[in-house]
Amino acid sequence: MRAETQSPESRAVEEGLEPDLSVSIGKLTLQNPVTVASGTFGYGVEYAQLLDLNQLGAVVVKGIRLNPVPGNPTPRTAEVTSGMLNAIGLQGPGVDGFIQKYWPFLSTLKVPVIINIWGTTVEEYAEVVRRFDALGGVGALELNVSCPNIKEGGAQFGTDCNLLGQVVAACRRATTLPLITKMSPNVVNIAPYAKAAEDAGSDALAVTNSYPAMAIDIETRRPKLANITGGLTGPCIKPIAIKLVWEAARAVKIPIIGMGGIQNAEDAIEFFMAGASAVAVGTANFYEPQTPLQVIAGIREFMKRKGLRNLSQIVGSVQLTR
Amino acid sequence: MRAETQSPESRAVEEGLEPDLSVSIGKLTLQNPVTVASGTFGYGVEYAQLLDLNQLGAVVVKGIRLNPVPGNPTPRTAEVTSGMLNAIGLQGPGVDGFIQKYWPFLSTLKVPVIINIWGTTVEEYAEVVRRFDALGGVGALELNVSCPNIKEGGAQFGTDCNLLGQVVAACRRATTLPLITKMSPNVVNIAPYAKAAEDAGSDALAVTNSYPAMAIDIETRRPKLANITGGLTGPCIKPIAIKLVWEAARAVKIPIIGMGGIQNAEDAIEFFMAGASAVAVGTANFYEPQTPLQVIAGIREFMKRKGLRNLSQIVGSVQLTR
Amino acid sequence: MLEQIVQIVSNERSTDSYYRLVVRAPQIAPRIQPGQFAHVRILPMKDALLRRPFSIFQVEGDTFSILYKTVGKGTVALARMQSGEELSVIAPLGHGFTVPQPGAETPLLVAGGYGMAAMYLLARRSPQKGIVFVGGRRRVDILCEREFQDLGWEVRVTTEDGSHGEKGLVTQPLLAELKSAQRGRKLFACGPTPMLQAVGKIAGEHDVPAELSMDEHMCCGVGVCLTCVIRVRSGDTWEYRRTCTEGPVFDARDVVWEEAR
Amino acid sequence: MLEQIVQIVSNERSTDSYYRLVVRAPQIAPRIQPGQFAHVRILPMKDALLRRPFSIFQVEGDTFSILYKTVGKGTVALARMQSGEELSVIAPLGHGFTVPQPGAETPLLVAGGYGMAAMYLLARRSPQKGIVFVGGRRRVDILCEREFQDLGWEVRVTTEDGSHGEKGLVTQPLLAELKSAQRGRKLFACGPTPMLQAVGKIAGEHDVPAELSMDEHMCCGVGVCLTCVIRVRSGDTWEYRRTCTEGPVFDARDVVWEEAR
Ligand SMILES: Cc1cc2nc3c(=O)[nH]c(=O)nc-3n(C[C@H](O)[C@H](O)[C@H](O)COP(=O)(O)OP(=O)(O)OC[C@H]3O[C@@H](n4cnc5c(N)ncnc54)[C@H](O)[C@@H]3O)c2cc1C
Ligand SMILES: Cc1cc2nc3c(=O)[nH]c(=O)nc-3n(C[C@H](O)[C@H](O)[C@H](O)COP(=O)(O)OP(=O)(O)OC[C@H]3O[C@@H](n4cnc5c(N)ncnc54)[C@H](O)[C@@H]3O)c2cc1C
Ligand SMILES: Cc1cc2nc3c(=O)[nH]c(=O)nc-3n(C[C@H](O)[C@H](O)[C@H](O)COP(=O)(O)O)c2cc1C
Ligand SMILES: Cc1cc2nc3c(=O)[nH]c(=O)nc-3n(C[C@H](O)[C@H](O)[C@H](O)COP(=O)(O)O)c2cc1C
Ligand code: FES
Ligand code: FES
Repeated sequence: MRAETQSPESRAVEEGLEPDLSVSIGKLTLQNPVTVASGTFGYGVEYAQLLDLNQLGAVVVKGIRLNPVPGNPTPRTAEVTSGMLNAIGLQGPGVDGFIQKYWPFLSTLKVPVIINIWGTTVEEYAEVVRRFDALGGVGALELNVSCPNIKEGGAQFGTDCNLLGQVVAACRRATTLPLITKMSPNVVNIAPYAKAAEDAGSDALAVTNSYPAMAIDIETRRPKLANITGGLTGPCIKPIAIKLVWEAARAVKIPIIGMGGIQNAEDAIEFFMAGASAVAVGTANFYEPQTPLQVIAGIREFMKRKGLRNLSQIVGSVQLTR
Repeated sequence: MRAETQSPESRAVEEGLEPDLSVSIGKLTLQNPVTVASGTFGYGVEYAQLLDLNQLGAVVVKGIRLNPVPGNPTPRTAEVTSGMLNAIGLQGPGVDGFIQKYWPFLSTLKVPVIINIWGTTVEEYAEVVRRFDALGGVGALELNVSCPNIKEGGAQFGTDCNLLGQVVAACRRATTLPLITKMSPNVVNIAPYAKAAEDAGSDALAVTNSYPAMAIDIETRRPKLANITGGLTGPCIKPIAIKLVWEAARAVKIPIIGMGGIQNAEDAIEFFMAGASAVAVGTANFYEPQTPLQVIAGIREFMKRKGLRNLSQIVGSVQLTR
Repeated sequence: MLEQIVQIVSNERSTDSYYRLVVRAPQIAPRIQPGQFAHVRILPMKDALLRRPFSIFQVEGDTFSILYKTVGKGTVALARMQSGEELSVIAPLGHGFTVPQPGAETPLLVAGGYGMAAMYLLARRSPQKGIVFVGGRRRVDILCEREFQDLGWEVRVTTEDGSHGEKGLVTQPLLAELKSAQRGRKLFACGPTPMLQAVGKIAGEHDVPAELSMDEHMCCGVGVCLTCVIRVRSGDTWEYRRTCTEGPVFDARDVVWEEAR
Repeated sequence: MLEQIVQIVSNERSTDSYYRLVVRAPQIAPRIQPGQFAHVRILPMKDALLRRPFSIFQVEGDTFSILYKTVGKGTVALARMQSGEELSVIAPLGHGFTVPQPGAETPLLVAGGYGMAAMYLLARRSPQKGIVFVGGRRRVDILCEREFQDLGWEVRVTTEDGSHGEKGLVTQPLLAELKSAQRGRKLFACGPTPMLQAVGKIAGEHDVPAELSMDEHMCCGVGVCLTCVIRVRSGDTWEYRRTCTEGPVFDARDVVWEEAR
């Protein structure tokens, strides 16, 4: 955390009034465990008018690769029962565009900025990592190896243990910044993938990305997305994400950032109990931009009600015996 | 179809008034494409008081193995956003118990009865098939190789192409009854599994079973299911199921029975357009037992409104070019 | 068993978080037996799909009513509904209580919280009067005391905080009563699972017959999903039986108690 | 841009399937520019989560209103809401129309269906009066004719079925008008995409400036999700720009039309 001054919260914690919400992701300390999901929070600046970004655990930006990416044709999103589909196609300004347009604002934030990156080759991943390592001031890098919406790159790395290990290892060699590997949900068993990322030097896992899915407009007979298929997100996928977090947490020792359908503090706490050390709010930002702040407040309230002082008293605390 | 007499519908079709809803699954002809999902309709008799079973395309019963199965401890189901989790553990009376308790009623139905079966070894599958082959009067057998809620058997066969082929081939040798293979959604790519089932002699595929998932009660810190994890079903999984049907339909020539979250005729038609020749209503039976009949009526209305005479004009008709 | 769209006649707060809902259901009402339940689809629930089971509390002409406590999204959504609005109901469901016949044992009804709802219809239909033992946490959890008295039944109240009746658990006055005379009594109980287990134990120890209405989570309510099972004695072992169809009322001797959750 | 919980002042059917909703939003109302929109969260929608975008139709004191057509679950749920109920609104959003300044070109407004909503505020704020060309399928699709006349604007109506005004498409009288005198005119259009495309083409052919309010599906409404993009000229190629932030109003010369969906 780049905050030098003590926040009101941490003072209250010392006085014994407030639970301690801080959490560590590798060598990075977050003032609270609530971040936002890449691609649902733009580059931070867009939401700055609606909420105080410095209250978040971290700001996570939309996926960046080396060069600018036009993204997919429209329609790019569609609403489905208790969720949505998206196939944005990782539209983005590339590393240079990002640094020029968005870094001046992001670098003024008091909370860590996590940059979500991707590439189409192992070498491209490593190159993007090197560029952000050189930039200075970056909180952590999140390796997106699980986007279902681009033909090359993305999901292929997330569903092949060997490739996954290679990508993470190459990025590891390229930086000392904390590395977070963003896992694909589209695997029979997440454990070996989680292990592969850990073994290759990842400091944390982000679980989970969107789930491959599809919707058809029956009047026009057209897929609701121009890309035909897309990623399912929102409350509808929460039970799938909870299971993935639980399984990943049992497979590795590194912290997990849980996400998938979080709408309120109760959802976040469910992720903690399943084994997540931090969470990210994604789709809910679109319909309720205050969600991350509401989640932080709700976690604090829950901890007070239960007399809990530290998040570690909740993380992974699901009781399996009856 | 065991109905010798002509139904009012088929007469109306001949007179050119009504669209033809009939569909073939192997050598089995269904009067309409709307069946029910195994495990959500008991043994038929329970719903007989609430709806006329003879109006369905077929009745599909709860999974049966050779011997009686006690099932899992409770709680066995939990409500989640736009869906539910279940881990019933395939409680059932075994082949003999089924034949004794439920066959006398089921054998009086005018519509085909499809029996969902499972085993823990390839040989057990084949043996159950032989028993039902010998019974006579069975409409088709559905091979459940994808139940996520039992330790042995079930999903292991559905997520290993080789084992899947062996099970289907063994069952194929054991009967000339139509065989439907019930696919697991928990695979990176369904196409090779679909192909394996087809190549081994399956007459049709049922896509899809429930998706592995989990929920935790944050007040008690206990999983909401005694089995810890369970299968996610209901409207929340529809976009996942649609994609699986679409991919499976492109991989095989045999018909597909689509299911996953169907609540109304629009949902069913979406499955047809994705490539399903028939559909099954599952979780919706629990909250609205009239759903299958409402779906049949709605499909008929849609076809009339669009001037369609045959279901084949809809099946697989999604338009991929813009 | 029928499925019907029914209209709400009234839906009023009774005490604290308890409400009474009356619906018009001409085909269903005449068929209801004490201890049976209605499986209710509450459409205004957002993104929650399943029906909710409620014991049938009263039957009057072509209406029936339920007495419910707001505990979660379904009951809270139900409490917001108004007369004239519609619900889908599947009822009557389940295997209810054996209505005491003239000359049979004196019925002792034991109820906790909303368990009183199922008891009332039993008392009303029973030609033989008896005693109702009713317990709750606080005064507001004691429902229908007056209604039972109006039927000519004796009511013995206990509250855990002592704010009404005797202080303590409902089993205390029950034990006292059984000690005074065990023979010729039969217990009928409905309430939270720990209470049912305690009543079952007492019935066994005093060798009096008891019928318990089990409170299990349900999904379909009609016997197809196998959600609602409890362990029931079968020879020298047990088997799972469905509370929604073989129950909710079981003979206490048949119930195999699992460890408390 | 502000997020606020606002109260419904009134929500009334206007004609056929068109409704007018007025909400009290003291912080938002004074900031609204013509062509901007409000992103509305309609809580009674069952299992549908996303906000719905609506052009701002009128601003009066501390209230603003929208004019909407019921087409799907969101608008149908909205139409059932009553005064006193609450909505969450993010507004004002987007880059609106350039309000004609005294001495600038005469504004010709072209609107189809609910496109009239965005036009009204523009006409009201424009110091210069002009002509409104309004088209629809049937008489009921012609909205606010009177309101524009009351502002002193001329209104030329077309309907496809001829039930009101001239029979045909809105572009017919527009073309006629442009033929009479092209210079000193500027087009402003809001309506269905094919209409916008036709207006853009006419503007190009007659070399008159035109501002088009694009109707794209939206998700976040504030520029973060990249759902709502259209192709906009950039040098000798194009790039995707967001209708929710860089639009919804674009200069017609900049829009690169994709094939009709
Ligand atoms: C046979 C039977 C009779 C009942 N009679 C009454 C009655 O007369 N009055 C009354 O107030 N309540 C009664 N209940 C309990 C009532 O069904 C629950 O309080 C209600 O389902 C809670 O729903 P909810 O959405 O408010 O709570 P939530 O906690 O949001 O419900 C979540 C899920 O858990 C289930 N559930 C939660 N609590 C219970 C419970 N105690 N028993 C069964 N399922 C539960 C719900 O059905 C739902 O599927 C009865 C239950 C059974 C099984
Ligand atoms: C900038 C802008 C201004 C608008 N102004 C108005 C207005 O003043 N009056 C009015 O009646 N309508 C207006 N619309 C269209 C309005 O947003 C849609 O009619 C509405 O979202 C439909 O929601 P629904 O739930 O009823 O329909 P559904 O079809 O159930 O909606 C499903 C999804 O599609 C989206 N959608 C459906 N139709 C449209 C559409 N035409 N444009 C954008 N998204 C759509 C919805 O937002 C939702 O995400 C405007 C749209 C935009 C982009
Ligand atoms: C519109 C949209 C865009 C997304 N873009 C990215 C992205 O660029 N990189 C990435 O790793 N994940 C991306 N995701 C996935 C989210 O970060 C998150 O993993 C997923 O949405 C699950 O969380 P949710 O259900 O809370 O939305 C995107 C999701 C959505 C809905
Ligand atoms: C309670 C329950 C029990 C089920 N039991 C079986 C079963 O015995 N055999 C089987 O193949 N599928 C079983 N299924 C899966 C369903 O047949 C179906 O594939 C799944 O529920 C998806 O459809 P739906 O979303 O419409 O429910 C069961 C599902 C539920 C909810
Ligand atoms: S609730 Fe479905 S079997 Fe009892
Ligand atoms: S709607 Fe999200 S960027 Fe425009």
